[in-house]
Formats: sequence, C-alpha cells, structure tokens
Amino acid sequence: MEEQVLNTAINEDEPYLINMGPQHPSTHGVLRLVVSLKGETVKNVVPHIGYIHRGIEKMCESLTYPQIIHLTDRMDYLSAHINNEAVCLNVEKALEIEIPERVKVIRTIMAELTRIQSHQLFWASYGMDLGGQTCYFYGLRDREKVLDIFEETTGGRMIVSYSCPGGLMYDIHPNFQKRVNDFIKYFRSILWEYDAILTGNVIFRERTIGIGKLSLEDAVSYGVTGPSGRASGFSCDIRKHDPYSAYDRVKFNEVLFTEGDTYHRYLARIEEMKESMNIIEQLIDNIPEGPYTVKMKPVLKLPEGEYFQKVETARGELDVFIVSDGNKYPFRMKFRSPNFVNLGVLNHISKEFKIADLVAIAGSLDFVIPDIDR
Amino acid sequence: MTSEPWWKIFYDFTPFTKSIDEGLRSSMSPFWAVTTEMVIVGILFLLFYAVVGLFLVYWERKVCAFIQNRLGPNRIGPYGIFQTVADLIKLLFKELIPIKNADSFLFNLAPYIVIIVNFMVLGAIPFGKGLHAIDFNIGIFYVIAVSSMSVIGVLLAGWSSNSKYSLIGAMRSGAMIVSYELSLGLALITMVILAGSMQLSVIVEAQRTGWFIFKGHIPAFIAFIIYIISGTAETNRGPFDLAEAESELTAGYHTEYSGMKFAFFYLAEFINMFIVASIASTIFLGGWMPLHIGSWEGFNKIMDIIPPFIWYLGKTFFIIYLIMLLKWTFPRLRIDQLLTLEWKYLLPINLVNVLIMAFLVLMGWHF
Amino acid sequence: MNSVVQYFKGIADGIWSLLKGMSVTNRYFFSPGKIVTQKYPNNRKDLVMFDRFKGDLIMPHDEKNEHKCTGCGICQINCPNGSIEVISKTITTEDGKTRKAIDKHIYHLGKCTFCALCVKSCPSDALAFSQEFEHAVFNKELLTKQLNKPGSQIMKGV
Amino acid sequence: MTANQIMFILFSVMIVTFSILTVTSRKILRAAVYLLFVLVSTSGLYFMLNYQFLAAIQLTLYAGGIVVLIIFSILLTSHISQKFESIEWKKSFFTALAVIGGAIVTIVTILDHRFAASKQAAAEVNMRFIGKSLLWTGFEGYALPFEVISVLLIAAMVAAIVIAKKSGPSGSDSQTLKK
Repeated sequence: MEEQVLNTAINEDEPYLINMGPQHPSTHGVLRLVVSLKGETVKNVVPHIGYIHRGIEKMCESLTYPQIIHLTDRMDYLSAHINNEAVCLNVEKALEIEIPERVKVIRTIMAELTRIQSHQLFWASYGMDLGGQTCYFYGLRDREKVLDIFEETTGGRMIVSYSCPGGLMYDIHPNFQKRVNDFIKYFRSILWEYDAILTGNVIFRERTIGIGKLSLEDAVSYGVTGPSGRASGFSCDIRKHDPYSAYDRVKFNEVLFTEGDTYHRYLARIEEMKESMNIIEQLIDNIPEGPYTVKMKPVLKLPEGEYFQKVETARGELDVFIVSDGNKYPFRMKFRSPNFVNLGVLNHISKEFKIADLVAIAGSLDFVIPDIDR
Repeated sequence: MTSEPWWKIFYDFTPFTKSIDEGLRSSMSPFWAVTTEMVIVGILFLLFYAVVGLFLVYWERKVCAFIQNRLGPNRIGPYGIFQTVADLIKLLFKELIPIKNADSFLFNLAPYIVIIVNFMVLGAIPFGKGLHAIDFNIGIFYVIAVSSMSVIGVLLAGWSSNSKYSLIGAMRSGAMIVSYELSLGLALITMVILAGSMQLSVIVEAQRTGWFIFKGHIPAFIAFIIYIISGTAETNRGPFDLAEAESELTAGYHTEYSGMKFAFFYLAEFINMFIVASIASTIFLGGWMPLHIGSWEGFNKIMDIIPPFIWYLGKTFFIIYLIMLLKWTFPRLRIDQLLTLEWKYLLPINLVNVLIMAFLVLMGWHF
Repeated sequence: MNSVVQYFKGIADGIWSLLKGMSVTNRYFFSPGKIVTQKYPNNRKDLVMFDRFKGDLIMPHDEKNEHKCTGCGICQINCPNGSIEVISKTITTEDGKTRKAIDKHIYHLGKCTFCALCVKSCPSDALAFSQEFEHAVFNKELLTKQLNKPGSQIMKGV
Repeated sequence: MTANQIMFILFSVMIVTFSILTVTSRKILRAAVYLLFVLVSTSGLYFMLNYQFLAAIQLTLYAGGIVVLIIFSILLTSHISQKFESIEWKKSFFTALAVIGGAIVTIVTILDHRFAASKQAAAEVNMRFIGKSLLWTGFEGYALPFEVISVLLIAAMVAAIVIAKKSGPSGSDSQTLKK
C-alpha cells in the first residue's frame, strides 16, 4: 500500500466496503455480501453467490428419477423431505400414478415435522445472530427430538431421502406415532420459553420491530414467498392455494401478517410451528392402513413433455420443472428455489439501516446457502 | 506475630503486613525496603491476575454451559478445571501472526495498555481486612479515572490492525465507553454522598452496621442496577458486546490479534469484569464486611466466623454470576439503542437519583 | 403527561421482560438434571443407534461365511455416485456347471451419500446398513472396502 | 539517591522524550499516543507530590477524556497509511530557534527564582475542603470562576456546532446533523 500524505482529503463519497463472508458468522454458510457503508449505515448490499455451487440441476440430467431424490436433499438441507416430495409428486404426476392414502398422510406429517425443525433452527440461529447465544442451544435441544424421529424412521437425521417415486422408501417405524405425540406434547409445553427468552424480550423487540420493512407490493414483485412473504401479507401458501398430498383434508390457518418487518417475519415462523403441530395432530392418530409404496417399473421413463409441481418448503415456494424427452434421464431439470428468490430482496429492504440490522434482516429471511447456489 | 493463633490472620491481615513492613524497614534502607515491597506486591498481583483470570474464564464457560443445558469443560482435570490452563499453554505456543500494513508499534502496544490499566485499578481494591495495596483518600475517583483509560487500548487495537471490522468495533467501543463512563461515575457518586468519603477503606468501614444497598434503600438499589448495567457496558460484555459483536464484526477490535496478544485482551476482559464486580461489592455490598442484621447477636456471631476475604470473594462472584447471566440471556443491543439507553434512560434517572440520595442524606432518612 | 407515563411504563415493561428471560436461564443454571450433553467417547458402550440408522453399507454373512449376493450388479446400476463396484467371476460348481459369482463387491464409503437405493433395489436382500458411524480414518484408501469376506460363498437357494 | 529522586528523573525523562516525539512523529495516531504518555507521566508527578486529586483529574480529563476524543476523531478521519509531510528545513530551523529561545527564557527565569523549601510536612489534601471551596461563593471560593469557565465551555460548544453546521463548498448541507 502506498503511503498517502495526510493533507490529501479523504474522498467522502467513496463507499466504505465491507466483505461479509464468504466466511462470516452471520451469513450461515458461504454467502458473500459486499456491503457499502456510510458510518454504520448500510448503503448498498451486493450478494455474491456461487461459493457452494455444485450444479445439481446439471447433475440431474445424468441421473434417473429415483436417483435425483438424494440430490434434492442437499439443496435446502433443512427442508430435505419437502424437496424429496416435490420431485416425487412431479414424477408421479407425469406417470399418472395413484398414490395410496397412507403415503400421502405420512408425507404430510413428515413435511410438517421438517417445517418445525427448520423453524426451530431458524429460532436458534436467529437468536445467535442477534447476540443471544443461549437461544441456539435451546433451539437445537428441541430440534434433536425431531431429528430423532427422522432417524428412527428414515435412517437419516437431516438427509432423510425418505420419499421415492411411487411412495416411501420404508414404512414408518412402529414407534413413530408415539414419538411424534410425545414431541408435540413436549414442544407445546416448552414454547413459552421461546417467548420469554426472545419474543417478549425488550431488546429483541427493539432490535426487530420496524426494521427491514417489506411492503406487500414489493413482496409480490420480488416474489418473496414463504413465511417472509406471508409476514408482508402476501398470501402465498401453496398448501392452502394448491393443496398437494394430504393438505386438502386438514384444517389449518395460513399465518398472515401485514407489517412485513423483521419481527413479523420472525413471528410468522413461530406461529407456523404452532400451525404445523395442529396439522400433525389432525393426522397422526389416524394414518390410514395400506401399502407404503406402489409397485413401480424398474426403470422409470417419463413420457415426453414438460411437468411442473410446486410445494411449500419451510422457506417458501419450491417449483420443480422437468422437461422429459421420453428417456430415463430428464432432458432438463429446473428448481425454483425459494432462498435464491428471497435473497434478491435483501438489498432493497436493508438500505439505510445499520449494519447490525443487516444481520437481523438477513437472519429473518432465513437463508440456506446451498439452496441459493444449488 | 504475637500469641494469637495462626489462623487469626485470615480475619485481619493488618498485623501480618505491618510486621513484614517493619521487618523490611529495620533490615535495610528505606529505598530498598520500598523497592522490595513493591516487587512483592507486584508479584502477588501478577499471580492473582493470572489465577483469577484463568478461573473466571473457566467459570464463565461452566456458567454458560449450565445455562445452555450443557456440561462445559469436563476433560482436563476433575470437572475440567485445568481446561483454561491448557488453553493458555496452547495460546502461548501459538504463532503471533504479523499483520502486513498494520502499525506494528501501536498494534503491539494496545494489549499492554489494557493490561496495565487493569493492574492500576486492581491496586486500589480492598480484598480483605488489611489486604489493600494503596488506600487513596480519593479511592473511587482514582478507580474511575484509571479505568477510563482502558478504552485507549481498544481504540488503538482497532485502528492499528488496519482491518475494517476492527475499526468499526473500536469506534463502537469508543462511543460506548465514553458515554457509559458517565452513568458509572454518577452511580458511584450517589454512593459517595451516602458514605461521605471517597476512601475505599472508609466506605467499607462505614458499612459495619449495614450494607449500603440496605442502608440507602431505594436510591441505593437504583444506583446498584445502573452500576451493573454500565459496568457491563464498560467491560464490553453481555448485551453490550458491540465492540466484538460476533455475528456482525466477527471479533471486533481484536479480529487481527492472535496467540498471546489475543489472550491479553481476553484476560483483560475478564479481569475488567472482576474489577467491576469487586467495586460493586465494595461499595454496595459492604466489601469484606460480613452480613450483619441489626440486633440479631447470634446471627451476627455466626456470620463473623466466615473470614472477611471469603465474604469479599463470595459477593464478587455473586455479582460476576449476575453479569454472566445478563450476557447469556439477552440479545445484543444496536449501537444507537445503546446510546439511547444511556442518554435517555440511565443518565436522567441517575441525575434524579443523585438528588434523591442527597436529600435522603440531608434529612437523615437512611438507616 | 401521557409521554411521561409512557416513559416509565416502557421502563417497567422492559425490565419485566428482561427478568422473565433471566428467570428461565437462571432456572436452567440451577437444574443440572436438564443437561442434555452426551459424553460421547465415554458412552460408546451403551450408545444404541436406531436400527434403521444408515451408517455403513455391509453385506451380512452367516456363520458359514455365506452371503446372499449373486453379483447381478443392480446395486451398481442404481447407485447415483458410482460408489459400488461389483467385480464378478465365473466359477464351476460341484456339479460341473459354470455360473457367475462375485469376486469382489467393492464399496467406496467416501463417495456414498446414504440414499439407500442399493439396499432397496437389491433383489436378494444381500446388502444392509450397519449402525457403525465412526468412519474417520487417516488414509483415504481405507474408505474403499470390500464387502464380501475373503473365502465367502453364496448362500444356497439364493 | 532516594526513591523519590529516581521516580522524579524517570517521569521527567518520559515527559521530555515523549513531548519531543509527539511533535516530531509523522504518524498522527502515534503522536496522540505519545501525548497520552506525557499526560500520564505528568499525573505521576502529581501523585509523587501527594496531590492525588489533581492527579486523578489529570487522568480523567486529559488521559481518559481528551486523548480518547483525539484518538476517536483520528479514527474517524484518517487512514493508517497516511503520514504527515516531512517538514521543510527552513520551517524546522525557525521552529527549533523559537523553541530553544523559549526554553532559555524559561530556564533563566526558573534559575533566577529562589525556591524556599517549606518546613511543613506534606499533607494530603482533604476532599471535603476541595469540595467546599469549589462551591464556595465567598472569599477563596471557586464558584465564580467555575461558572465563568462553564460559560466559556458553552461558547466553545456553540462555536463547534456552528462550524460543523457550515455548509460545504458545494452548498450541500452538513451530513452530521441531517439524517
């Protein structure tokens, strides 16, 4: 660095650039945010992505449909089961297979459990983003119980690979219903602690209320879905509007707020955990009897054409688009991942806030970086 | 030492220290006697510093582990008590990474400023009856004066490492400490009004009949809370750890430090906490005075059995636990909220509190 | 006047919310029974994994050192990562017929993503997952394993 | 040589050395740090005089207050790679001349004065006395100077605000006061 002489004035318009990431505690992965600051005020945020790009869409073109499932686990690893389900539903729709009721119900329960554990991790890491490190351990402590349920039934904790075209890999474990019931009872009894430590805390409320407001118009035009979009009043719940699996037979409320600030994005997730528990409670005690999978052909070949399926992951709308040329491999596979789209709004809503707010806003959008990069 | 049993020393160190002083003065010239005493006191403080620092790091890790339903360090030694010693040895052997383009003189100087300031304050704290290195007649004022310098080390560290995160951390820390110094001082002044003296030994002695937090009832309690809050802020801890805000600035002002230089900052933070807690226990909770309740003679006798420095350590560690509980419960404040808290809430309350306390003392309404 | 009331109400509410949070953490500090840490390397003996846990791909052998693998290679085809290699040989049975059998069933643990397609697709149930989860080794080559034991033979009737 | 003399020499040498370094250093933050050392050593001298109140004031106001503010403003305005220009020889020559002249005048004056040693033992200054005389309005009270100085302080603050508020060359408003 060449030495400057003191009497040369510092250019005030020159932005103070800070690289948050690729390795940074608050980006939850290898996201790089190039932040322009003025003092501590954020002027511009440019996300740089691609540090964990694995080319999942391209890899899918050389894999058969059952083999694709295990790759989708690794996109949004916190909604692994829902991603599996999305591909399975699409393939089943293309092949026009009727899926047993049992499979539909089990998939729904598993999807809601996935949503709960994802939001628990959100709660945990959001507390840590704001500096309350104890939240992280309480959140993970409760999440372990869900992961145990997954492990017992599917053999995997995060990477479940439980759905397959035509049904499920295995039947549920005999302990499954008891464990889920126990978990819901336990989690209902412990949720007040979440409120006592974080939701009601005056520092937390000061840090989040009114920060990073996203208006309904912007949410729609940027395509922000999931709890982040619903906190702005964007009614975008696929489970409600375009029900798949067993969502058409359960009663639940779509969590909607109108404020659209960081606090309500957080609150939307807390409320969704409660709704998910309601859904599970409606289904868990009357899982219909029947086969857990349909007998499929050894090699699946989708008829030539284009197939589309959307599901609601824990972070928003996941769309799976398959172009098939009649072969056993897809000709083109496209995922519209919710995190990638949600990331686009970050710059818009974090301008003119402090750098500490940027962390709060980015945390409230709840990114999973492998899903952004795929 | 006279005919008294040896364990009496734990109740009153005055004869012990006096006999050492007299022995030294009689055997050598005053110059060498003073020098020897200084060296002894210096070595004792160094030892104390290291032991307390290491123990506090261990204690912090255990407290946060228990709060978070974890076990904490449990591998080295029984209950992991030697874990921090092992960590220290590791840090000693670690490479000190030289920073290119850093101002190396200031970069190396910064940890020492923090440590030296720590030592200067420690010297003025009464640890027990007769365990008191310097007893200034302006004791509290001296403590405030010296501890206000520790921010310089932080500022230098942040600026000289030539890192953007460090610079932001240092600036936050500067703004924070400069403003919280005010309410810290005012909270102490409230108690000075009640005590009528700034000398720490006199303040402790004045609490023989009752601790100031009980004597001065409501204003003293408010002052205590304000002191704990601003003391936590002063030490860059707890919900006020903006200067090293992990999720925002990676490690704030000591991002670029490594090895032992980092350990200095780390230890200094814990010793700072110890200092804040011991000042609080001296001024609000009676220092090394046992708990006495009015005319309960039997109860007071039992309380007297516990040696004074145990009382002192007990009170200090109670306050340290309180400060740790704050840190491990609350999310971090934002910089503007931090300043709002100080200027909009703590300072006005504090000023009114000083007036109320003065009025109480004037009317003789305290106990 | 209203703003003054607001000011003090804000302080009271704030302190109350902080105390609520502190009571939770304080309660946990004084209840060591709630500690969830598992002392992992010490509890190896009584650590029970779930029976479906996908730890390590194995080929179960019975006491006569016989397995069920016919060497058909369906697992190899189904594996998305190429972590299975089936090397077959032709053997002559006692009655003089020649038939195909496995020479080596090679499994690359380092490539495996535990999707369980091999186990599910195996027509003769020759593969299974063990509950072993301590995979760490110092040498990458050790991650390549041969699943059929040396000298093992195919079970009768498979 | 007594302990006091050793300490006095130590402090004096520190004050002189760091004063010179303060004005000769080409890096602005280093200059500020040298200034800090000068001020701390001065307070050490006060402690030696047993004038603890003044020493503590020196530490709070100068070391803890003013130097912190100076460092803080340096942090905000200058970059680590910046250095002062080296001074022309003419400038430094005349400066040295002025300094040496001033020093000679001072030393001559000091040597000229006969310092009578006091017979009284060094006494610690009573805090109550300081407090009372600061608020005393009568003879030997400092209430009036105290208030006058605070008026000066207010004037300085107003001036600072006015300067800060002054619009820049392009006529744009100040950014510090506007959100």
